[in-house]
Amino acid sequence: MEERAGFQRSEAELERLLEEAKKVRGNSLWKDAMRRFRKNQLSFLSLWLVVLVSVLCFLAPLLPLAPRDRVSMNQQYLEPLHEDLLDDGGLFLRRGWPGVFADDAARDEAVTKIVERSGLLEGWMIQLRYKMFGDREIVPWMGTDQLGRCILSRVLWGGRISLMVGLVATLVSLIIGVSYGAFSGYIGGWVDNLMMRAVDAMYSIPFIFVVIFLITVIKNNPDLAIDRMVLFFAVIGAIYWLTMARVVRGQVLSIKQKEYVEAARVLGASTGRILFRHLVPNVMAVVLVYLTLTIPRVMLFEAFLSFLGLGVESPDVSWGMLAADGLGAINPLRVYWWFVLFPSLALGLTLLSLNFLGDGLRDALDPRLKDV
Amino acid sequence: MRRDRIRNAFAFSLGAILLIGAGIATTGASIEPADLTFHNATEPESLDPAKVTGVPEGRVLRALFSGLTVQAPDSSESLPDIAESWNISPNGKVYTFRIRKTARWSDGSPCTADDFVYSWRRLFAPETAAKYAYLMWAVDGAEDYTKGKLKDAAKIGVAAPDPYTFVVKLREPQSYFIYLTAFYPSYAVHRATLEAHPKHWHKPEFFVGNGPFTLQMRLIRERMRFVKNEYYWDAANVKLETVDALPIEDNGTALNLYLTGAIDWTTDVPAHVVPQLLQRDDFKPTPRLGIYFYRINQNNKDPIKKAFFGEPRVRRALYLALDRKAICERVTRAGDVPARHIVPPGLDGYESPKLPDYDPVEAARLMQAALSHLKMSKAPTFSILYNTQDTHKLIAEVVQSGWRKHLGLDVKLENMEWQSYLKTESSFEYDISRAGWIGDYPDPNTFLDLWQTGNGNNRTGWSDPDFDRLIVLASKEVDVRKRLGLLAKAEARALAGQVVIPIYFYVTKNCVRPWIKGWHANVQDRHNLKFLSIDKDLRRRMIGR
Amino acid sequence: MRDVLRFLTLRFLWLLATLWVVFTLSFVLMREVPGGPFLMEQQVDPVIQKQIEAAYDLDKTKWEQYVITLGKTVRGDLGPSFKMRDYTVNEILAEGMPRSVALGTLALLIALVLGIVAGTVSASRRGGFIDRGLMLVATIGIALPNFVIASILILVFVIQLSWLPAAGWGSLRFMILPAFCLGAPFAAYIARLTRTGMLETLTQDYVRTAHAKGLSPWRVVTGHAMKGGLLPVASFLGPAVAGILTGSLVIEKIFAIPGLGTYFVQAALNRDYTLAMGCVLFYTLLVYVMNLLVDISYTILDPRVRLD
Amino acid sequence: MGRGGLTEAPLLAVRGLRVWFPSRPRPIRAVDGVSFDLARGETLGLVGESGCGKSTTARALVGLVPATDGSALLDGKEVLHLDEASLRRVRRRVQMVFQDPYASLNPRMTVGNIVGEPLLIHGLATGKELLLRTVELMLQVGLDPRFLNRYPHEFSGGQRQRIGIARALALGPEVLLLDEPVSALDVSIQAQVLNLLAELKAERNLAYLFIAHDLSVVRHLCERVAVMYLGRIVETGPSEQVFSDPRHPYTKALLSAVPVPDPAVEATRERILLLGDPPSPDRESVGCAFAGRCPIAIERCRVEDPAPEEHEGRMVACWQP
Repeated sequence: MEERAGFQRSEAELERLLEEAKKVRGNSLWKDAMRRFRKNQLSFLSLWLVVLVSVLCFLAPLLPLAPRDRVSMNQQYLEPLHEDLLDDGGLFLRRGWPGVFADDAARDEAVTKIVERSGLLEGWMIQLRYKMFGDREIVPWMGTDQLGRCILSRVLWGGRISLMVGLVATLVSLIIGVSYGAFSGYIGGWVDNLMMRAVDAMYSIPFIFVVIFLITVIKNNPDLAIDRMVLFFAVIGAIYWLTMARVVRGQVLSIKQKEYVEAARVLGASTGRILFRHLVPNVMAVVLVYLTLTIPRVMLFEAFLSFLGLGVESPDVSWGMLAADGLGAINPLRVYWWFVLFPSLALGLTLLSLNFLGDGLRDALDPRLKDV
Repeated sequence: MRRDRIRNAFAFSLGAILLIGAGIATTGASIEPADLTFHNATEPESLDPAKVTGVPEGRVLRALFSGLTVQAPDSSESLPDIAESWNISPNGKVYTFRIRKTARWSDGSPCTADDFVYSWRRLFAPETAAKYAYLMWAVDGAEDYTKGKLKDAAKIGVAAPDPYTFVVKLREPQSYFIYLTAFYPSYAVHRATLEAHPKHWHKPEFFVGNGPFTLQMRLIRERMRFVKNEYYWDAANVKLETVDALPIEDNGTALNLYLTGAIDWTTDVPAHVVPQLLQRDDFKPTPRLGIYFYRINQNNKDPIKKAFFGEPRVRRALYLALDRKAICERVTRAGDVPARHIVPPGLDGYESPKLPDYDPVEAARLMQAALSHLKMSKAPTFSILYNTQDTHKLIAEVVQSGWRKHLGLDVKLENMEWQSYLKTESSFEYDISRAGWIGDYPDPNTFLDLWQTGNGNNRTGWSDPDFDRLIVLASKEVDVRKRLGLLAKAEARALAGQVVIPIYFYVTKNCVRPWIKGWHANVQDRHNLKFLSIDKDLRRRMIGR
Repeated sequence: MRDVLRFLTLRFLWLLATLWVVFTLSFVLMREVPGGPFLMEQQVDPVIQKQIEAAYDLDKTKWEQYVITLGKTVRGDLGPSFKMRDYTVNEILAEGMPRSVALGTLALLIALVLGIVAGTVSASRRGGFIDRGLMLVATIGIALPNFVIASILILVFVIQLSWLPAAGWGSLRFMILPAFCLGAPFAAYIARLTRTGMLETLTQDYVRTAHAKGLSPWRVVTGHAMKGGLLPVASFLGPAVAGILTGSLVIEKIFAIPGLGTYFVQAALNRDYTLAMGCVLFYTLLVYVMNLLVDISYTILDPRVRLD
Repeated sequence: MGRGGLTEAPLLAVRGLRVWFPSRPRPIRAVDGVSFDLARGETLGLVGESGCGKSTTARALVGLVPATDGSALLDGKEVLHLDEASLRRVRRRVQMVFQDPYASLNPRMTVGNIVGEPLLIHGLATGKELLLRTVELMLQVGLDPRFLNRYPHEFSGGQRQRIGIARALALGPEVLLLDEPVSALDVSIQAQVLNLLAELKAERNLAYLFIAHDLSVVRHLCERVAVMYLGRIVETGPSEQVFSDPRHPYTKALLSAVPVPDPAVEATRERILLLGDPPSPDRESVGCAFAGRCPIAIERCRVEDPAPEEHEGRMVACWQP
């Protein structure tokens, strides 16, 4: 700008002001929201519960748990706190991880094999665990299943998968859904109409075809070398983005008429910039709330796939798979309640917390916001 | 105001729709319970005996149709049914059946030898596309006719010189052929009805059969009701008036129904409850003509795995390190028999050679030897393929754990839904795959001929010319004892080559009410409703009905 | 009136386009999935296999099959089922539909009554124990897999108390448990929606005026707040009705119910192409009609919304 | 009297601008043949009832709504119907300030980001330079630059409008379209913002198109004024003349509705009450649009549309000015 006239200041002066400006922090809407959120005890508690569960599950390889897939034929169907279990060391630690071996060298070798089979981080955690706890492991005080495996260990390891499926699949759905919905809503007109009809059409395609199709097609293509879990995330994400796209589009439709979006257009901002700098941040509140509600749905969907037998594969476990496997254990003759109770409790509590968390976030982010 | 009226009208109509729906919901009146209600696993694929292959279909078809012969309820003996007697020519190639003069269809018309000629020709006709036609290909000309090489149906070896004589000519003797005349592919269908209603003849309003019962009601996936066929030649001895078959897919649901008294006979039970059920009088598992085993793919597309699984010592090591006893006692728990051979026990006059027992130490030694022979430092990682089912999964987990522990193998599990599983297995894209085989007829051949080179059911890539030769020799042998000897030799070859890993022989898992009389366990788990009756006194004493 | 007609015609054309797209996508997807309807564990002689496939046009090229199936579908003939070979898909859907409708209606009724009552009570006792308790139960309804809920209910009401039959189909008694299991998640959702909607309207001026006029709280809630408070429920009902009417595989399997829900999954698993296609098209139609009804009902419930 | 006038080559010349929105059965003619000139450094007031097409005119000029017909020449170059790239170049010269300071600022961006965004978009500054320029801009509109990292909701309405102005100034435009920039503000704040606008104009020789329905504000700030009715300009002229001696009956009616500060005058002055509703914007275009409500309408008004004609230094579209 050529004309500075009366406003003209020296560079030094401007820099000084800039330094001062750095000291003043604004209160973003997020900050305000966090303050309101903290006041909501139930939601705040839920948040901590979710964090606690996530951390526990994440640390499962580091905890002195029995191997999740170790079959012990002499400890089948033992109920929680069963005396056969307590004989081994009360409620606490017993020896014998990861199995019974002739000598320490054999044990070391077995541990090395387990580490080799595991992922990088997981393997490292298991090694660390071996260093810290040696061959000690927690007594399966949640009982054992039909193959004598420790349910406590399976529930914690299962949480890793369930939470990861929930989180990653939701993120996938988030990325696709938000981009698609925001674009469709912002462009409007026949493009929007067409894109939304496409979503309608995709809603009607049975997900089960998509799941089988993707699982088999990608699996039969060794070049892709995609892990079944990754595939799983992609599949579920690819299904759940539809609703996300709709929610985001609705929001975008309502805010794209706002003057700040017009202002950005007048400034010459590109479509991409308007989408991701102006529209998307302003729908994030709704998206975040929807997210906390989608994670539970995704986790339930994983449970449903497990019910169909299309879920995760041994030695991996998930809460949905544990609950589905335990289903037969509820029968009129003998109720192996612990098969179902603990995984369901873990799943239910986590989902419950996520729901309350979502409610709290909604109230905090925008008190006027309606249900999504 | 007008809007308000519309709104009210709208709310009203919504309410009305809901109420009408609820009305429909409540009108479905429950029907009188049948004399006997049983659990039949799934909706039959069809009521056309030429089209189906399944076990649930068999239970239904045995009620609606009658064969030339019928299997005795408590043995593998063939009893006369539509045929009152039969004789076999000395060379074993010509069967002559005397059709009963009293045999009738459920519409009252006589059932004659012509009906069988018509039905068998239909079975073999290419346009029928009968999956089980091949079972009867021993009939002269049948195979050529099905495959289109023979165009003239009259040249098939079936004939009706008079209405009460049905003659079958075989191209070579087949010792178990008489059993097939009690099996549903050989049943006769009612020509007039088929021709009058080609698409609807299996509906209750048109259905005509020659069995002890006829179809009164069929609601898809809900219920099939049979009522006694008054025209049945042996109607006097059919004791049940009505029978219901419920297609219940879930064993747990069926068990709940059985335990709450809604059904009288459940044909399978969930593994979890077997120990509790074993303490009851109404659950008596008995050996069954079937084997549970693992296939090993010797035609693997991966050259390393092909070499690995192609090595007999590897296959033997896998067999030896698999604790069959633990699986039977700890997983299936119903008294299934650990399998050390392929042909299930219980076939008259046949004794299978046996493989050595579970021996993890020897297994490890063999694996080491095999690996050094193959110059592999480490066994390849491979996976066990199984179709989605609790028991398959548990067994695979046990096997996985055992092989890992004793042989240090890195084994993955791969679970697929049924169709993908079949596709993967038949296109040799698996490493190890779980499988089961139920005998079609009570003869060792039904468990052995599938391992012949090129047989579509082989699916392992295993091939042994000696074995093939022995099977062919046996099929041509008329002398029963010699034939069984040849088959035993063949089985020994298959076992020596470790064609598969046998795991256990099935048992039947029926729960049957004590007041149902005439129900006998048998190796084929086939139970003809015609032999069943109700001890009403006992029932009254037990449940007051 | 012209507007309404134009609107309906346009929607109808969109419906046809959607159906066609769905048909094509499903067709391609189905044929690409490995396996086939007539693959069996016990391998059939290849000659017979070919004959069976020929009987169902499966020997033709995929393109030919597409044209044939599309032509038949347009004429309203969905073809014979590949797995229940005595029936056509039309017959199977026609027989399953009344059952699914009956069960679905009951489930919907349960969901609406439970949901609206719980939501209303909860909203009018905001923050109290009743509110929290009801919302907790509602959330649990959303948070547990339905097969877990179903098996618990069976254990209690069938095995322990012997009040209800374990499974099967027949009179109303058979429907209570499955309808409850089917409706429970929807009830929970409706309760939450009702609560939010009611809270929204309860704070609005006209409701306060009603209070001030001295109307009893009950009259205020039912007479005034309810109308506005139920709008979100109405929009949720569209997809919910479609979902509830088509049932659920899990519920149908556990309670041995011969409804439509099983076909949606089972037909796909069995590679019963025709039945699966019938399900897909039926579902598309249902979702579409439901959404249309919701749009129309919106204009009736809320004068500000216009058909567009 | 403004420096502008029709004799000099205008900075912005709008001719026959039409913005029609598709609708059934007839399109909505939001702007229907608007022509005016804007000279460098001049302020033109655009007044009229709400819904008469003032804002749409401005929005069409910056490409927020597509113009159906007409032309707008900036320094002789067309600014309507342009492709994205050319539009970007125009945007550096023509900027807009919006009516609602609460809605025109992105609530998720800091003030610094909002003000600096145009520079970033047009690649005029990055990094430190961007921040310095932002600080400078804030100073220029009288905002404390230390609040760079604050969010819009932490500011008052007047301050927010200053942010909006700073953003519009960032690109150094020659024309500012002010869409009722003070109507959402308290009266006490309005004056401050108007003063700021006046100062900026003087310093930068800006041309303003000042849209308002509040005539007193226009009288204050504008050299010339254009009165719009139903998508057309009915009278244009130097603001003193128009205000003291309106010629078009609609202008008269509009002015008579403005309260006069002097109670004596207020009590005695003549008021013209408009009868009836304005015709719907999708009317058939026959006759003068104002005819239906015009107290002096004659038969000709209903059949023939009056074209603007010069009357004593202004343009008036009336058969009997």
